[in-house]
Amino acid sequence: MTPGSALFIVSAVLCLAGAVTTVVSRSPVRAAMGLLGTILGIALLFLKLRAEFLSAIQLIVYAGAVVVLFVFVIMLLGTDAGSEPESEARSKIAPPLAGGMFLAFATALFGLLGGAIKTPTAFTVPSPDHGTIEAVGTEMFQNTLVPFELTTALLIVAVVGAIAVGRGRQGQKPNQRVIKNPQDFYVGPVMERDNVSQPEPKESV
Amino acid sequence: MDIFPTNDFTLLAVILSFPLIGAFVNGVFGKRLGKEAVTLMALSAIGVPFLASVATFSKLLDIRAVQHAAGAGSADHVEQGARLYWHAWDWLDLAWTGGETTLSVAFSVDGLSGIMALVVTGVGFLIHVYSTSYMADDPGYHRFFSYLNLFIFSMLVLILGDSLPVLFVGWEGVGLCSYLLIGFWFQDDANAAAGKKAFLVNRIGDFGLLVAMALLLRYTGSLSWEGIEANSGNLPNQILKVWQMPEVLAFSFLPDWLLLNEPTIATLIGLCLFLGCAGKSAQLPLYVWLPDAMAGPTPVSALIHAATMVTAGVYLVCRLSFLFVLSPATMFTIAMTGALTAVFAATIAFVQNDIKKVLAYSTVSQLGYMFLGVGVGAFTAGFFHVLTHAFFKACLFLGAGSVIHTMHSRIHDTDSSQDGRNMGGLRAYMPVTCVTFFVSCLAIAGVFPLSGFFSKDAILIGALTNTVSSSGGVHDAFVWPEWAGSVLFGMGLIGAVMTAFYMARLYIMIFEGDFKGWSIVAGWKEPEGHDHHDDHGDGDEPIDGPAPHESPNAMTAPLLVLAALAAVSGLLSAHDLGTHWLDHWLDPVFANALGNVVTDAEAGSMVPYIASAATFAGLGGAYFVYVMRGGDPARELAEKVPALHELIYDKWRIDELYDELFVATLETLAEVSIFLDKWVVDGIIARASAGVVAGAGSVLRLFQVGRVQAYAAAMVIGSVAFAGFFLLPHARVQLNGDLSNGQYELVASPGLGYQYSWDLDGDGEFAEDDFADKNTANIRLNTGKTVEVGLKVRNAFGLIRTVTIPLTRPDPSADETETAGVQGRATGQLADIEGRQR
Amino acid sequence: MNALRDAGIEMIPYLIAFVVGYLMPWRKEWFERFAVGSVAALSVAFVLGLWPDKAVEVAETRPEEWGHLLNLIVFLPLIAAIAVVFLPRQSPKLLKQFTMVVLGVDFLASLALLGVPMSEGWHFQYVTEWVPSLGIRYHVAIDGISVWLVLLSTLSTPIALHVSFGSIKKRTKELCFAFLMLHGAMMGAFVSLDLFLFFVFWELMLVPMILIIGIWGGVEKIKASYKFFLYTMAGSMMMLAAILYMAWVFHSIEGYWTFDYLALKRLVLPEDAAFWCFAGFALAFLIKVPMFPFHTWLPDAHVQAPTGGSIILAAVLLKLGTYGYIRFCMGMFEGPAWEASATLAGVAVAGGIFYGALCAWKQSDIKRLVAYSSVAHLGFVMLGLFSGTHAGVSGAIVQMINHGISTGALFLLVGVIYDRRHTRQIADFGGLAKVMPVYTALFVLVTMASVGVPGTNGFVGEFMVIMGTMVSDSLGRHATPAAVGASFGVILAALYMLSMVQRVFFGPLNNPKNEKLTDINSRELVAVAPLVALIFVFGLFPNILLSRMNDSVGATVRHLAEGRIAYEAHAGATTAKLRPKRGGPWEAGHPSPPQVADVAVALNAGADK
Amino acid sequence: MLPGSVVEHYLALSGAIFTLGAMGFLMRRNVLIQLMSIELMLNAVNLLLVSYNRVHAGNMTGQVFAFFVIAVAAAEAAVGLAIVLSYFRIRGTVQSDEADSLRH
Repeated sequence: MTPGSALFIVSAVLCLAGAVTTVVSRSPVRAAMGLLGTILGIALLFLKLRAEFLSAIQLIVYAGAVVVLFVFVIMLLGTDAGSEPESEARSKIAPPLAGGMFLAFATALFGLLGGAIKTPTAFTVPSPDHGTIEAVGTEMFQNTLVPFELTTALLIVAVVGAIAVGRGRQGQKPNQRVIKNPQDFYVGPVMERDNVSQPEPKESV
Repeated sequence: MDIFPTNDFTLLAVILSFPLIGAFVNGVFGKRLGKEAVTLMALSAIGVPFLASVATFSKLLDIRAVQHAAGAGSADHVEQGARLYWHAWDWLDLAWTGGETTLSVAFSVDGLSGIMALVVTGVGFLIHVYSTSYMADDPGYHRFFSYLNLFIFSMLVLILGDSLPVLFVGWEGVGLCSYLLIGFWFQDDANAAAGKKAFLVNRIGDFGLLVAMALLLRYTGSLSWEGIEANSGNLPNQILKVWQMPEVLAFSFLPDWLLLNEPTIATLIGLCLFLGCAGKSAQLPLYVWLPDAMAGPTPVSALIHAATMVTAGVYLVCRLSFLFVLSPATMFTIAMTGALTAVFAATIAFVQNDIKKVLAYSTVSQLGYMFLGVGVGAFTAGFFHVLTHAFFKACLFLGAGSVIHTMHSRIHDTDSSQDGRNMGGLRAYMPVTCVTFFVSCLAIAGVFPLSGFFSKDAILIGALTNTVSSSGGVHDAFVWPEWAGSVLFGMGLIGAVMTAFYMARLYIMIFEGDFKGWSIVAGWKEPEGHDHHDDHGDGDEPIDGPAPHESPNAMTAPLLVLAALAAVSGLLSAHDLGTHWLDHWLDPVFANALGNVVTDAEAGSMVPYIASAATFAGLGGAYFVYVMRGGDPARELAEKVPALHELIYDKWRIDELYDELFVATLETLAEVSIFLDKWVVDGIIARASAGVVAGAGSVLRLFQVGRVQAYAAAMVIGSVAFAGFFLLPHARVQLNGDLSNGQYELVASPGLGYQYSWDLDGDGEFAEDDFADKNTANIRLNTGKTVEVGLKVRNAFGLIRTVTIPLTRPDPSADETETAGVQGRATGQLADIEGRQR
Repeated sequence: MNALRDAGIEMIPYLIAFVVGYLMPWRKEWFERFAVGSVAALSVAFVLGLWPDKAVEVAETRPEEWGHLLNLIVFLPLIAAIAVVFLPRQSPKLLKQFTMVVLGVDFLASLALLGVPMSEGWHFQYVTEWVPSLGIRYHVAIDGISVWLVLLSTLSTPIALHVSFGSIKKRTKELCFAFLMLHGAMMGAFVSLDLFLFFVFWELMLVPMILIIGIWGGVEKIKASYKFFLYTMAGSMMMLAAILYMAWVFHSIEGYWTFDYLALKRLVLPEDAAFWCFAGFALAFLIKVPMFPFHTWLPDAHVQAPTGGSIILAAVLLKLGTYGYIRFCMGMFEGPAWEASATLAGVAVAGGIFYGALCAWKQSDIKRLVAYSSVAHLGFVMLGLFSGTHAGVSGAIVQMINHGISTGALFLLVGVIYDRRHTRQIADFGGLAKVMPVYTALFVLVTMASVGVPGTNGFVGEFMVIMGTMVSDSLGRHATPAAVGASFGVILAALYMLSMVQRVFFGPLNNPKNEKLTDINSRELVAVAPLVALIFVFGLFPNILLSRMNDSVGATVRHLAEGRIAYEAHAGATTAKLRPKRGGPWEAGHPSPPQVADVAVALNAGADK
Repeated sequence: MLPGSVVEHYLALSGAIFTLGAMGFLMRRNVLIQLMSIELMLNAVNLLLVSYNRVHAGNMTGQVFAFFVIAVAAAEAAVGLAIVLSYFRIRGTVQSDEADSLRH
């Protein structure tokens, strides 16, 4: 049992546990912590796989930003936001059915593929700076510069989009009547159950 | 210097253009020009063409005189008659694989149309003069004269046209004008309906003419008179094979001529043309529009429905006489229809009280006589009756018009002002109208010296003696029945008696006895004591409405002229008095028509005396019934058999029959087609397809449940299926090579990272681990041997599928058909073998 | 020096565009005008850049004919339609005048077409490459048949627009845009000789018609415009398939791509392929005509369309179906056309003339009645085409033009009373003659033309069709019954028209609302006058029409007969054959195989390797 | 061979994580949890990318690609959460079942 394989086992367990808690837990906060666990586990694995830069990025971006964002939003909406609505007899069988089928497929697929692998492929000995920031940097700025620039554009668009969507309608001119009822934002065809104040649009002859 | 050369006779342009200009000016500027200008325009528009027609006629006379002088020597010389042409412009040209002909707007006048032009413009002019005062106080004065001028123009186009299409232009033009004139007082729905009815029935006739023109174009290649005459020679020999009459339907029991199972083209064309003539000249099947046409003003009835338009049919038959005689069947049909119409219309005229209706039915009956005449081949006699009828019938109508005019001033209701029962004793009040009416009555009855006698006798002689023989028509099975002569003559005689009777009745009803018109004025009180009859002059005037008075000169002058013409015109061709001018005049027109007509002269010698006897019998009878017995026998007969009287009074209820038979079927057809259109045609193509699309749409809508996860699940299932297809190996083998030498080649379908191992000798075990990349294998089989070829396929993921392909080589020693069958099945099987899974 | 001059000339279109943009009245500050001007200049530059400059003058245009006349006639309205969009919406008067001026210029240009005697061969032919790799060419030309249809539409569009300006007050800009685009598309369809180009114009024509029916129509306008669109679209899909198949067959034989009519005309397809291609084309055109089973869109479209729309729909759009049949069905599929003519003639007589007349008789709505009468009249036209004789075909073309004039005038007059009473039900009228004498006179006159009284134009067409049908040999023994049936249609025509006239005009005036109706005003009179005049001119002097279309109809009939013989000779084969080139005037403008040099990148070059 | 020394182990691990993520997305109705399970799936893919880059160590494309995946995931998370925020403002809940008004 070399320290490397021990590291692998620990991080694998960490990842799986995190994943399971994310999927199963009732409260979203605990799910977020599960996700954090998985991310840390993968960061560890990155280290084992000689991808320091990536594990750093993983920690900074994923652990630092994305999970924090999730927790922030959960707190904003209130931890009970996702509670099951009272009596909604939403067809109970659709999601579990889908999940079950997917599980069946996944096991069949991996079993099938696993069985087919006769000879495990070992790792090759990498060059010394494999995975370091210099190597990733040179690769990124030489061969894959265009995707890099496109990613920057993507990020800007995402930021602007997030702000626009997140801010909602407050951006109206000051004399705009303050919207007491959130339903008013929504001008599209309204479901019966949401039809609180919207008069039924007159059917044009 | 001949300013009007024969082949470019521009005088015709003058004759034609004046009425057209008159119609246009009156129609468009009439209201602004005022009554006097309209009258001047209208009269000149007809007067000038009349003078031009007279000039044309004189030129024709000169040419005939020259020909006569030139040919005086030889006895058998037949003058070929004069014909003056005027070619206006090329109208259109028809070309087809069979030939090419140019239809030009060309006019020509010869003996026949010369006389017709004279009649049309002459009588037309008189009627125009008459209507200036008859329609004096009508608001639509200018509109009336515009239509009347347009009518004269169309009539002139009809008779002066040099080809059938130009005649057709005039033909429908007069139909249009009669529609406008009958429906002149359009405020009253009945008049408009009468106009429409006239136009539609005429249109049915025009349908016949159109078909005849089409047939003529196809079988003679031309539509002008000369063209048709030139190559109408072999018409009787051609048969129209549209559909073979199946034997079982051949009604063999019917006489051949009735069945017309082999109609020659000549008969077909003749019958179609006659359908046109029947429509226009109100013969039996299509006469229903003429009595209703009395809804128009009386001068219209006089001009159109007595003198000119209705005779167009007879003119056409005379013009194409050479075509009609080619088919005795057609001639017989014309003669029989004419005779039947004469008798039938006369019966209805017996009981009518409205004097215009009586005259209308008498016109129909007289037209029947004309068609009887031309039907039996006596074309000159028929045309002569057209002439004389134009005069006395116009005079009768105008006389009736002046009577109605005065009655109208007494009571402003059109129906009662035309009802004969309100009249009587007008002889005292309207002497001129009475005399002219009397002369015309005698003329139409056929009293000796007057024109009616001569023209009707000529027809009766013709009916008795003429037979039309089919000159060499191979296929025309019809032979002129020998009983035809006596039957036609008999019907003609009965018609003559009836005509004399009802005309006398009409005269007596209007002019004899005492005036029954006092009481019709509302609020009139019978002046007590004295008898009106004898103190009409000096007694106190009846309380309301002016006493009947003689019509103004503008109305009586034409009456006198027409009455004189009616009396004198008989001399044109009075055989008994030895004058045969009209026959010689028209000989060239009917020259080659009379070839087919056989007349045995001496049988007709007694006819004039029999005819006069018939006439006097009719007149005496009427005098006896209505004057000596004051109309009692008629009333008793009416009470004795009221149903028959009612039936005849309702005009044998023919109109109702047509409504029931034709109009009703058309209406149901229209209803059905509208329903069909809305629900079946539209239903299938538009509504059904829309329904299908909507239905499919609503089915697919069920799948959109709206929840993200449901869609995600569907996506997962889809990807699973997709992945499955790609991951699992497939083994499909294509086998080609030809069966004869047993050399086959098996080709397995390629795939992603596929490797194959074959077991060619069918013993079941495969070369264990040599999964080579080669996917083809060759195998040799000798005859009749079968082998199970095995194949293992391994894909990239190492999954293996085994397939066995049964191969059999047919044994050629089996019989031929079997091999062919097998061959077919084998190659089919060869092409795509889906092996059985082991 | 002349380089500078050339550059100057080169700059002219941009300068004009800039000036027009600059002078646009609706912007006050100068820099806004400058901006609009530069945008206009740029757009012109863009369009010119797009324009294929290599004018491959394949056919030697005749010296006396100006090559670009047809381009002017086709593209002036289209460009004007785009220009109208830039004009200010607030001043309808400017829009109206601009549109009428453009249509007037277009009419004058089309009059110039008459300057040249339409002798054998194509006239005013203009050919340029459009999509060289696919062999699609911008090939426009005109001959005796299409010259009159072009003139008919350049005459009726301004009249229709003039009338609709009187009655339609809202959305004038869209109205002008729709009519100009419709006019341009129709012109294009009539003159294009490249099947692809024809298809483009054929589809382009639908869009403005949908707008016209959809925006200014009656109550159920949307449903009617859908129905109209779907019917024509379904048909043209079949046609597109047939076009593509034939182009592919031609390519497989000759090796190069072309969609040119003259080239595809030489194709002799095997029996079943020929039948199906013919069926595809025929379906598209028979729906448009409309022929019996596919006619139900016409009454709905007419009833819901505004007056102007109805006039154009009746006068020109229906003629595209019949023109298409002459040009493409009888032009390219002589064999199947010959064989199918007997059955189709039966459908034309029974389904068109009888059925149309019977349906028309009991209609309660005037426009629906006149729509069914169009079905009947076009039954005559199709019968003339199926007869396949010179007389029949020229009669059909004359009937097409006359139907356009008389039915256009009828719809115009119906529009007159619709604008006053806003109802089309016959029962609402009665005794109008007393109140509107001039209008009644005009209506009766046009009715006579529609019914086909000799002396008016209606008669000439029907007469020639009946004569042509009787002497036709493609109809064989069905010729006589078809001719008799057609002549019987003459009676039914009188029946339904006169009964309508009597119910509307004659009889007592009992409806109080009709008493105050004003007679026809000057605007409407100006619109209807040319049509009424033409009714008599073409009625008395049809040779004006016939003399010009003689050669092309003769050629069509001759080619029909030759094509049939070639088709029957080729009957047994399973692969297509290409007839040798005839040469002569009718083949001028035939596409030549592209030189290898300029098609290096061509699709087929690659495909062939 | 030791655990972690052969790429197939990483393959199995990332497969498991991916499956869990997918099941989470399909089964849970809370939108936030669904977003988190998407992140799980993305992480699993990243792991696989990096591990196979270790197998073919010639160039760094695997890791660079993983980097881009992270960037995209971050953007996606941001926008996703913004949408969840406004969705909550309208619906008052983050149940993904509520958002089915685009059904008909």
